[in-house]
Amino acid sequence: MSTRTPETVTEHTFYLNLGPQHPSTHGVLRLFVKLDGEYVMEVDPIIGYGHRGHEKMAESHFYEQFLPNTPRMDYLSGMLFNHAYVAAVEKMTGIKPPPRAEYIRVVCAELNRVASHLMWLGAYLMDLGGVTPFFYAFDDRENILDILDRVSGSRLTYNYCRFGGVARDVDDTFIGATRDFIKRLRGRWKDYNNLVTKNVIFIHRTRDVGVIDKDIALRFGCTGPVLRAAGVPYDVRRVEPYSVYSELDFEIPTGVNGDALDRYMIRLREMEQSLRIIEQALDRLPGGPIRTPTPNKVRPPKGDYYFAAESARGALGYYIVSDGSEYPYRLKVRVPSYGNLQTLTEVLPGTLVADTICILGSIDIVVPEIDR
Amino acid sequence: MSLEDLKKELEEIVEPSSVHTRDYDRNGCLLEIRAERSRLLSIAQAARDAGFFLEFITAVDFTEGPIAVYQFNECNAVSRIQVKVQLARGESLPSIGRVYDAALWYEREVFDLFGIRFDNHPDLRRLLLPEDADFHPLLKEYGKVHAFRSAREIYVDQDA
Amino acid sequence: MAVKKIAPGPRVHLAVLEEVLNLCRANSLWPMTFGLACCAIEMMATGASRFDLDRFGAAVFRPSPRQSDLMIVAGTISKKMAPTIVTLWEQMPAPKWCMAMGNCAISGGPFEFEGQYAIVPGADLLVPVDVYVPGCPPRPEGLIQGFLSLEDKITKGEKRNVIRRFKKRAGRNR
Amino acid sequence: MNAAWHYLVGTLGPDLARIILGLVGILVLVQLNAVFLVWLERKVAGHIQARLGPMEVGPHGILQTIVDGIKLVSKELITPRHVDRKLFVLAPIVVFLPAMVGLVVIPFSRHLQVRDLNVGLLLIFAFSSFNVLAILMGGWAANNKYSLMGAIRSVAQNVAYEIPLLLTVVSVLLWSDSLRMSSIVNSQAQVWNVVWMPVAALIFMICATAETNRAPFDIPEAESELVGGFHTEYSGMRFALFFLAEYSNIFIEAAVATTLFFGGWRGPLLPGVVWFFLKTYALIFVVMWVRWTFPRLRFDQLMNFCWKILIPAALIHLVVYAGILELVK
Repeated sequence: MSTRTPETVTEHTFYLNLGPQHPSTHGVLRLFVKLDGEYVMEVDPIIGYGHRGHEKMAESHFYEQFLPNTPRMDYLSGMLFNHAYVAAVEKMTGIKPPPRAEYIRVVCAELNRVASHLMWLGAYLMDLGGVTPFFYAFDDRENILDILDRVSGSRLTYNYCRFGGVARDVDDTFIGATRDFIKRLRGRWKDYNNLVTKNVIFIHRTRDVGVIDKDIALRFGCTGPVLRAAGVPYDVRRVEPYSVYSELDFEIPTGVNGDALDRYMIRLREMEQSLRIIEQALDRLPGGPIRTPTPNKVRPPKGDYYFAAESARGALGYYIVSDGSEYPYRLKVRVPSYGNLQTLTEVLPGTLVADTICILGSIDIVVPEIDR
Repeated sequence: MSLEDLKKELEEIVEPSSVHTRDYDRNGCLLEIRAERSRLLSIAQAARDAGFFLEFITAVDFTEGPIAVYQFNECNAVSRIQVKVQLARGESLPSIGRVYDAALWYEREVFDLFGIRFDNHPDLRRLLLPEDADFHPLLKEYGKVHAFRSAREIYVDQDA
Repeated sequence: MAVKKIAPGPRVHLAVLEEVLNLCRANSLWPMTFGLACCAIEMMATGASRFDLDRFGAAVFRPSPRQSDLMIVAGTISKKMAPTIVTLWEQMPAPKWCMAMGNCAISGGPFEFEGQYAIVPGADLLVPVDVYVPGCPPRPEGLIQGFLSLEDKITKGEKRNVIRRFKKRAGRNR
Repeated sequence: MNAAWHYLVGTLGPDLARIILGLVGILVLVQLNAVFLVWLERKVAGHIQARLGPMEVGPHGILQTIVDGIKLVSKELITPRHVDRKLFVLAPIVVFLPAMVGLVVIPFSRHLQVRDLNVGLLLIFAFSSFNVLAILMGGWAANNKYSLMGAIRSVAQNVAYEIPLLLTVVSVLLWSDSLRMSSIVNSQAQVWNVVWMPVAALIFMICATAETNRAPFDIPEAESELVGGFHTEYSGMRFALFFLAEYSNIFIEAAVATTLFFGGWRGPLLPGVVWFFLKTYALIFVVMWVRWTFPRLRFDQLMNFCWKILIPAALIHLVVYAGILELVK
């Protein structure tokens, strides 16, 4: 635990700020690290540099006005956050979106999950010093952005879902482009494996590095690939199936010893599972309307509600307390990276500085998501 | 240790009347417990032994005083428990940092945004706002909010 | 804060030399890797293969402020981050420019509401901004247009940015 | 050309003329080569990463490095107050000197060599260890935690990788019996050393990459860990000197590798100089190719790799090769 008792400073330990502006802290996270030479003695992640006050904003905005905020919290899996918020409000108000809208939402959400994992792959390899995979991963990611841009109008911060359905319908070029993309990405696994997975330096840099086992994950409340790498198959899409995930079959890849290499392998396999989900969803895409008529200002009944979903980084949840008016009384977003980042205080002491960056990259955090 | 065993154990800690089962489809959680602040540590310990993990700690500000909301969940089955503690204005809470390490940051965040102090928390300082901030933003008096209600208006079905 | 002795301006002002130097400065803007939020991802996408910034000689993302001459404020500036931005700006060597990328850096963007306690509404309250690139996040093409307009600003006008118009391609640089 | 040469010899005497022409040649070569290599690196990196690299500045971005250079010249030289001023200013100069001296003894072709010392190879390796000294001075003087860590790492790395480098060179000397560079090239008249000693050539190339702090051994200026490594605090032309010194060192290591293992300027049809530059730039392309495909080694892995694998391999190779030589001679 990060106790800050000022004990006598032995001469060769010094404090280093892997500060808010650092090439590989994925945004504005500051790791206040106490170093003994190259070895990390104690780390105190200082966050808040990306805090924008989302929850305070929710209390003075309608439910509809909060929609654009959701993709800006975790801008790498914006569609997943958007989908979860809309599904939460629909559950509160009892609005039933048409099946076509549900399938479109699942397709776009899974595409966004693949894009988020690709972005992570590029950034993670760059943290380890290999620059080229970043460009290949971004090359594939641009295809997804084109597909989602065509239907939602934006590349990163998708405001595509509405209460009761989606904003625009999906046409054949979208479906055709998605199928081509799936074929193309499946062809690229061979390149990624040759360039990264079979790369001996990569394996040595990530095997048995930053081991997060079941007990640490339980104590810190980690979810997502970090928890699945420890061998626990916890995926909200499987445990609490929402939307149409119950009708689609996909596996939950789990790792064995929870080190950085396992987290890498899990994310690759998760991308493959997402492609399978997209294919099934596209095959079963029903016709019909894309949105049920809903009142302009949604007024959910009184009481508090919790809705859990699976974002690219773990279990995401919206805890909404409604007082019957069109403004949420309190809106708390349970964010997966919050618990994942905390494990650093337990896992990092004793590792080298190079490993610190490797572990930080392997748990895949997005800072404005943690700071909200 | 499934949900029923934990439920029985919790009923010994807290008198049975304050353990309400909630319908999952509407509220997203199966069990809701209205606990006293003194019972909190034992509830957390019971959940920890049952293999639950801490999903989040937050607070909701009401006219009588903030309600602290603790939520626990299990990995392999849907078994979400919410623990609500009604606090008077300015009252503090015992820290469950010893039981769940995740609680350390959640408690610091609740202190930062709501001003609720947690006693014997090893390192209670602001988490999100700059160190020299002197206000707690998520309190309803701060800034413009739509409404500032009492807990009884919202939790109509249970006796608040 | 190390107070820097500001050297007096150049006594001799050679117009032609100044023009050549500006031309070279315009065509090799080294930005600093400094992403705050969503716009950082679009900045990376601009540096990636499809919208390659390296074509304009500007994709050498220097990590340390000492070697970079363009600070792109990409994302929301929180009050906790403001002193860091000012320090970074002062650490950069002299001919330096600042580009406010995204609505948050221009005016607080989608997070500017009554009762906002956490963000600085606009980078120009902290550092002198040369080019504003609107968008939330701005598309990579928008960022590249920001780069080109900054280059034109440095060489004081489109016609004098001679190197980049080396190839007379029809219908370009309107 | 001939008249100018005779006029120069007439006035200054043959020896002095050769030195002056040689030194001027070296200065021009170092500058031109550094400019070309930086451009080549950005283009090679671009095409490896499925993008174009500099295109706008001149046809295919040829002027890009010159533009970068002029921009860096006109940048403000910040000397932070808390810095050890003398060392801080001296470091970039000291890092650039050995890059020049090494070119004096390299035989570009049969008679295109500034000074054919009989201890040529020794001179090159003696001066190439200056590089470490300069990086340490730069890192220490900058009084910045990141540059201090970068400097200490670079000392440990270069000291470690100097040993296997020299061991492989010794096995070449056994064959050529002299440190004179031209005699090394002559000893490879029939068959190039790389055919005889592929392992030595491989170890030499690995250590050369490590010596010049190129990925996957670029621990001292590891961008993702130590922000800027040892040149975090340097700005303007001082940083440019570090930058150019790195590329000149690569050129020297590649030139030495060509002379030692790939038969220097020997080649069937084309004149000697063309063969020499062809081989050197081929090796430099390989070094660049390696840089853009491998992630970075961790610091302790780097050390273990050198002390536990490279040095024993070089020693065994030396003993085995000496034995073979005994039988052959």
